[in-house]
Amino acid sequence: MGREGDCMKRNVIRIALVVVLIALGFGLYVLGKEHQIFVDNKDIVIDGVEYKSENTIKVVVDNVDLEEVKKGKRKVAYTPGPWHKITAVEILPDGSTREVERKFTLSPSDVAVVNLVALFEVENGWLEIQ
Amino acid sequence: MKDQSLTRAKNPLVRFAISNAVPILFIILLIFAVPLSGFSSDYLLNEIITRLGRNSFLVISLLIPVMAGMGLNFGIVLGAMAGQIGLIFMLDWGVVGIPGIVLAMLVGTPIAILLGLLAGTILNRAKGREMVTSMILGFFINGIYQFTILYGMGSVIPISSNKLLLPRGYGVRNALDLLSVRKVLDNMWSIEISGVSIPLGVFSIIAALCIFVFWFTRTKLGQDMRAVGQDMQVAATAGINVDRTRTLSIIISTVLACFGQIIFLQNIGTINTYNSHDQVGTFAIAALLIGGASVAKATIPNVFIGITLFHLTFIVAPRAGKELLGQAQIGEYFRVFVSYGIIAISLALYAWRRQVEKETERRQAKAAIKAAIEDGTGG
Amino acid sequence: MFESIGKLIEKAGWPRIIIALFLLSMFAIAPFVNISIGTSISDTIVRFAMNSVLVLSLVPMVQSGCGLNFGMQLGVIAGLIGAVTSIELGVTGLAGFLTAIGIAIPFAAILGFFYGLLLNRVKGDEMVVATYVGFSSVAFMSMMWLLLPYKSPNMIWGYGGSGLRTTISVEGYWLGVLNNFLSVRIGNFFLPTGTILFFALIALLVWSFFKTKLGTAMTAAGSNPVYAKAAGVNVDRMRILSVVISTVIAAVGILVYEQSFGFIQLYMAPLLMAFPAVAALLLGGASVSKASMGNVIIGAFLFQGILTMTPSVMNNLIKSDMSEVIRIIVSNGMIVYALTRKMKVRK
Amino acid sequence: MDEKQYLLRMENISKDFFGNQVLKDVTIKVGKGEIIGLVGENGAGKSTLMNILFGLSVIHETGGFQGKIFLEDTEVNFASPFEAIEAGIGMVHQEFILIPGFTATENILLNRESTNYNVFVEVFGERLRTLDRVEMNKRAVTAIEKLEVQLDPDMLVSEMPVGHRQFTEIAREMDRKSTKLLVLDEPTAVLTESEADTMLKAARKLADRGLSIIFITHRLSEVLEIADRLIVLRDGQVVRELESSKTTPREVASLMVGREIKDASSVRSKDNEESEIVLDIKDLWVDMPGEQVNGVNLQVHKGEILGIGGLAGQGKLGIANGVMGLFPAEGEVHYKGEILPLNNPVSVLSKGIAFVSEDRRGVGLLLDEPIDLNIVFTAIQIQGRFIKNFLGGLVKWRDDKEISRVAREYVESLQIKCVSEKQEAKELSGGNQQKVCLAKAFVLEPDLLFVSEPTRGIDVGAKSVVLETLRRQNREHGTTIIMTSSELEELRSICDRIAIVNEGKIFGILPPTADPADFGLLMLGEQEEVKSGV
Repeated sequence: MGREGDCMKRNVIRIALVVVLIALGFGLYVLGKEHQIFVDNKDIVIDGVEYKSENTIKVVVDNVDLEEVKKGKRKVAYTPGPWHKITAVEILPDGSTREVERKFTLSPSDVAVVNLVALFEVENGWLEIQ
Repeated sequence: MKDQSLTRAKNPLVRFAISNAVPILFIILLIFAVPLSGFSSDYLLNEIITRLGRNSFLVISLLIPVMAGMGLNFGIVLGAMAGQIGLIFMLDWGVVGIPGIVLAMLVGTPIAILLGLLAGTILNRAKGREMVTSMILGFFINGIYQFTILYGMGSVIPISSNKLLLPRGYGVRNALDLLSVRKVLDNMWSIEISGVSIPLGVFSIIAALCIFVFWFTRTKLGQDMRAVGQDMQVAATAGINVDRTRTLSIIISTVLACFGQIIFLQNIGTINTYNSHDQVGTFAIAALLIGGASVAKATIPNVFIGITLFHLTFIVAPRAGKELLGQAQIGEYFRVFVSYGIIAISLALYAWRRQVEKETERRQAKAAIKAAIEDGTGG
Repeated sequence: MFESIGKLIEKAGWPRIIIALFLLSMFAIAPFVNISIGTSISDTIVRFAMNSVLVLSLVPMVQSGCGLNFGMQLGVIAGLIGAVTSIELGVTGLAGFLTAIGIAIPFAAILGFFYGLLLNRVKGDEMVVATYVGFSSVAFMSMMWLLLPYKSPNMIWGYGGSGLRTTISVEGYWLGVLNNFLSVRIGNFFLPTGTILFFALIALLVWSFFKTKLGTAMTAAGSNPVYAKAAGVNVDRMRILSVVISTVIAAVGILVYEQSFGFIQLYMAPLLMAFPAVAALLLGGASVSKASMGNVIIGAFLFQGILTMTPSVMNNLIKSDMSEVIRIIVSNGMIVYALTRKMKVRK
Repeated sequence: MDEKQYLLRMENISKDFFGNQVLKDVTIKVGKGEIIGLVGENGAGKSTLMNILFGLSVIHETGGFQGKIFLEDTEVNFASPFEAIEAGIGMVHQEFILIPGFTATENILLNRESTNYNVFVEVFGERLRTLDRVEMNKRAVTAIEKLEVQLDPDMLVSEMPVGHRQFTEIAREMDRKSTKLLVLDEPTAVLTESEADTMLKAARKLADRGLSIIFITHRLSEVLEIADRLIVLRDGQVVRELESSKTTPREVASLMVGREIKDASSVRSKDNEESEIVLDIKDLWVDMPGEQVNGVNLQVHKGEILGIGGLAGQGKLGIANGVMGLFPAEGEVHYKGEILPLNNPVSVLSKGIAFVSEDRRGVGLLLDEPIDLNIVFTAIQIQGRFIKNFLGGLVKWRDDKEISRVAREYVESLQIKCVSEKQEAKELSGGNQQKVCLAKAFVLEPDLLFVSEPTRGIDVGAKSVVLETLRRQNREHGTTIIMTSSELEELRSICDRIAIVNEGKIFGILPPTADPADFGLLMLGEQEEVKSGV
């Protein structure tokens, strides 16, 4: 009598396991998907306001150290997963620095462009997703 | 029972020497070759550790079919191909790091199961010559694999990344870079002891596998496999489904080989799409045999001893060849010769020993009957 | 009617029919993709002729019950020794070719003898042992090619001054000595009469050998060893003899191949030589335990036909060379099929 | 005994294989705790009866059987041996069904191991349960204790003495709680005397505990000692049921063999006693698996037909095979006064001795070759006949024309039914294959001919042709024939003398006219009981 029940139970468990594995696969895909994150040190217009690129900025995206991004240049970081953190240190002409750290999330197929100038100046609009 | 005539040798030292002739021979060979090569012990130790991490999984995947009496499974190349397909998809999807490796394994597993099922079914039709059949089957499936990868991928099977595809638009390139997952398992958790880095992450995976194999021999299925391996007919009479048990052993072996190949390639860092799997079976089998295993009996210690000796030979042979004969190329050929030769010798010795044993058994049985009858008539 | 077709199919075996139909369709498509049938057939015949002796070399061992000779490389190696030695001696033309054969045969006979002794010790496991004996002998000879003191500048590496090259041209020595003998050339069509005659000669010798007392005994030893023993045949000796004959013919076979191909390929080149030959024989209808001259001819022709036709037709159809993949699938698929067929006598 | 008390009733069982009646209206009843001895010659139907009981596929594939089987008054008809075992019938075979590299415990519990649950079971199924070694050991010890024998549960079968292997087999049946009936098929055949004693005692104890046992054996004294009742089968019928306490070996033997010769005229009066001894075998030992010969002495007179009889597995077949050099042999054999080298088929054959093997398909024929080659092959190899010279002796080919001609001759004279002499041997029927084997021997023109089981598995018509051919060969060519057969009747109809082999030795030589009971007693190893001087 228990046999059929067992069998039923087992099938449920097996199907659940397959579902879990597929879900795991998808989760891994999201977790491990590598994104291209472009980092621009360029002029940008947001809401009609223009921000000028003036100084060299040191950038670290997640664990990838992009080092210095010169004025008017673009660099790219490859880094996996949905959650990202960008740290930028702007070297002001007087030698002093200012630093900003921001977090953002991406979905698996996203390619991100971060404007460093805007990163320092505005809350939204520094991140463009393609 | 297979090694009966050997265990009968009187002197325990002689007995030990005979039953471990192959490893001992290699140790002697290495005693001469290692100093000749002039490599530092640090370098060698580093290399051995790397290679143990790289190859153990593949070699362990051979153990279960041996237990089920199907001999050395040359068909682990099927699993290796499944692993490579998993990696190709992983690359195409742009998944990196440890999630990438696990995803590649997840994708490879169903393919490995299907191939294992196929191999098991075919080997059940070729009882008594599993080894030669599994070897040729490996070549055959290699053809299908190449066909799929070279013509199917990018045309029927969706592959979008241009980095993978040949310029003509379909078919996968010859060499693929695995930079995105290179050594991620090795680096996951590794420590360095006096200049020798030890990839503890990989070793703990291997340890887990060893525990699994050990545990597996203690399950009902493991017991059934041992029974089938020793005597198919008796096992069938006891109600064990022989063919199914044999097929399961091949499936397990193929899936493990799939994982093994992924671990192997993440360490190497590149895939030769059309060649990486070619020698997987040969090298794994040669290593296992050098470790003292036979067609009918293989244990976990055989795996580690074998990999150490085999790869030490591999590392030092070219340099020793150069020092000795002035040509590194000789050493290259020597190691190929060693891997093929050791398989040839082990298989031949095994088959020969089996014949000799049959003969001895017959003689002993007769002597026993004669003695019994003489006792009877005497008394 | 249907029954007889069914019987025919059963007798020929599905793979053979599929492959024959495949080959036929290739020939049928050929004219539509601008491939001349004449050239195709001529190519097929040339390749058939150059490979036929190698395929033939398998027959004695199959007949004596030693199974498919996956260790054919031993014979090939003996042939290679003969080839490079004859070039070293600088003998050209037919004389050179005969010298090569003359040198190769004793080597092949000795190697074959020991190989036969080994195979007698591993009855039942001949094929897998043979494969690895073949492989390891190729690797061993690779070391030897580097070490043997050959001096002819045509054969050794330009730099370094020692060790044989991987590919050695036989041009100027005995390129095409058989192919061009009595050959017929009509436009694109070329018939290598000499090679075909040579194959016919060896095939005739083998065939007539199997008509002698010794040959009959060998067949019986393979067909039913116990019967043979009961009739006073020394089965082990028959098997060794068959291995020696197979190895010697393989040595001659590789020389025939080279005189047509134009190059001696050393080092790892002979590694997989046995598989296409085995596949061809099986394709011709042989089984693991029985083979005839007919199997050799049909098999070599079908197999080489496919190898010749697929690249050209496929190239024109899908602009891509599938021949290598098809070769792998057909040859190994054929062998797997043969291995999984039930054997009658085996217990 | 009351009807109700029978554990097993097999009623009116009949069975034929393709028209060949092997069991006719057989009824046997086994009471609870009773030991039944089942005796009969080879081919009497014992094994078929047991196969029916166990529901072997051979039975179902050949059209089932007639009659009914009741187990504890419920009608049963098992589709497979597994069902029979499930229902409580255990079988212990003559050849061990054990795994050599396993311990006694592992063998006793093979495929019935005690297991523990673990979580993997939910995914991968029951077979991933882990073995419970402690529990297994307990069960094995319990099973062994029931037998009351000494058996180490942790000993590997490959290291056990034969007797212990047998106990392991029985213990396996004992571990099944449900086992009510045990069938022991010649359990003592391979045991030494003391082992056999222990074995019999164990069986008795099991019976005392209420287990029923069907005991099949050729050792008459054993069965008389242990069984409560004896059932004698002959030609597929129960000839008699006997209380074992009220019978004698002689009675059983005569019941088993019990046929008067129908055709008395065929018994030949020729007296060969005075003629010279053509073959003299001294202390011959032959290692033929299953037909071991342990020191046979035998003298064969010129021109006689000597029969060798005995039960299967006792070594009668080993004699011919040993002399012919097909199995390793030791001893001294003189042929026409000269020493005949053993283990050397060529020298035996070239002395003019031929052999028709009992194993037609395995030894006698090249199944894939045509009839004509089959017939002349030995003659080509041994006598160099049927060889034609070409190019002045340079090329020596088979003379295919002559081979065909000779083959056609034999096809005609032996009435071999075939399309032509080129037909492959495997396509022929058993009887015709046998005729080809005979032709193969005759073409050698032998002075001495060994014929083993010439009529086994062939139809009645072919049988009489074969026997008549042998008789004619003996009469017309003066060929001495040594014929080995399991069919006593056949031996008595053609032979001048009949030697009976038991346990690898000649137990006696009788004239064909001797009392059938004497033959039976010799076959069963009851030498002392034989009356007509040996």
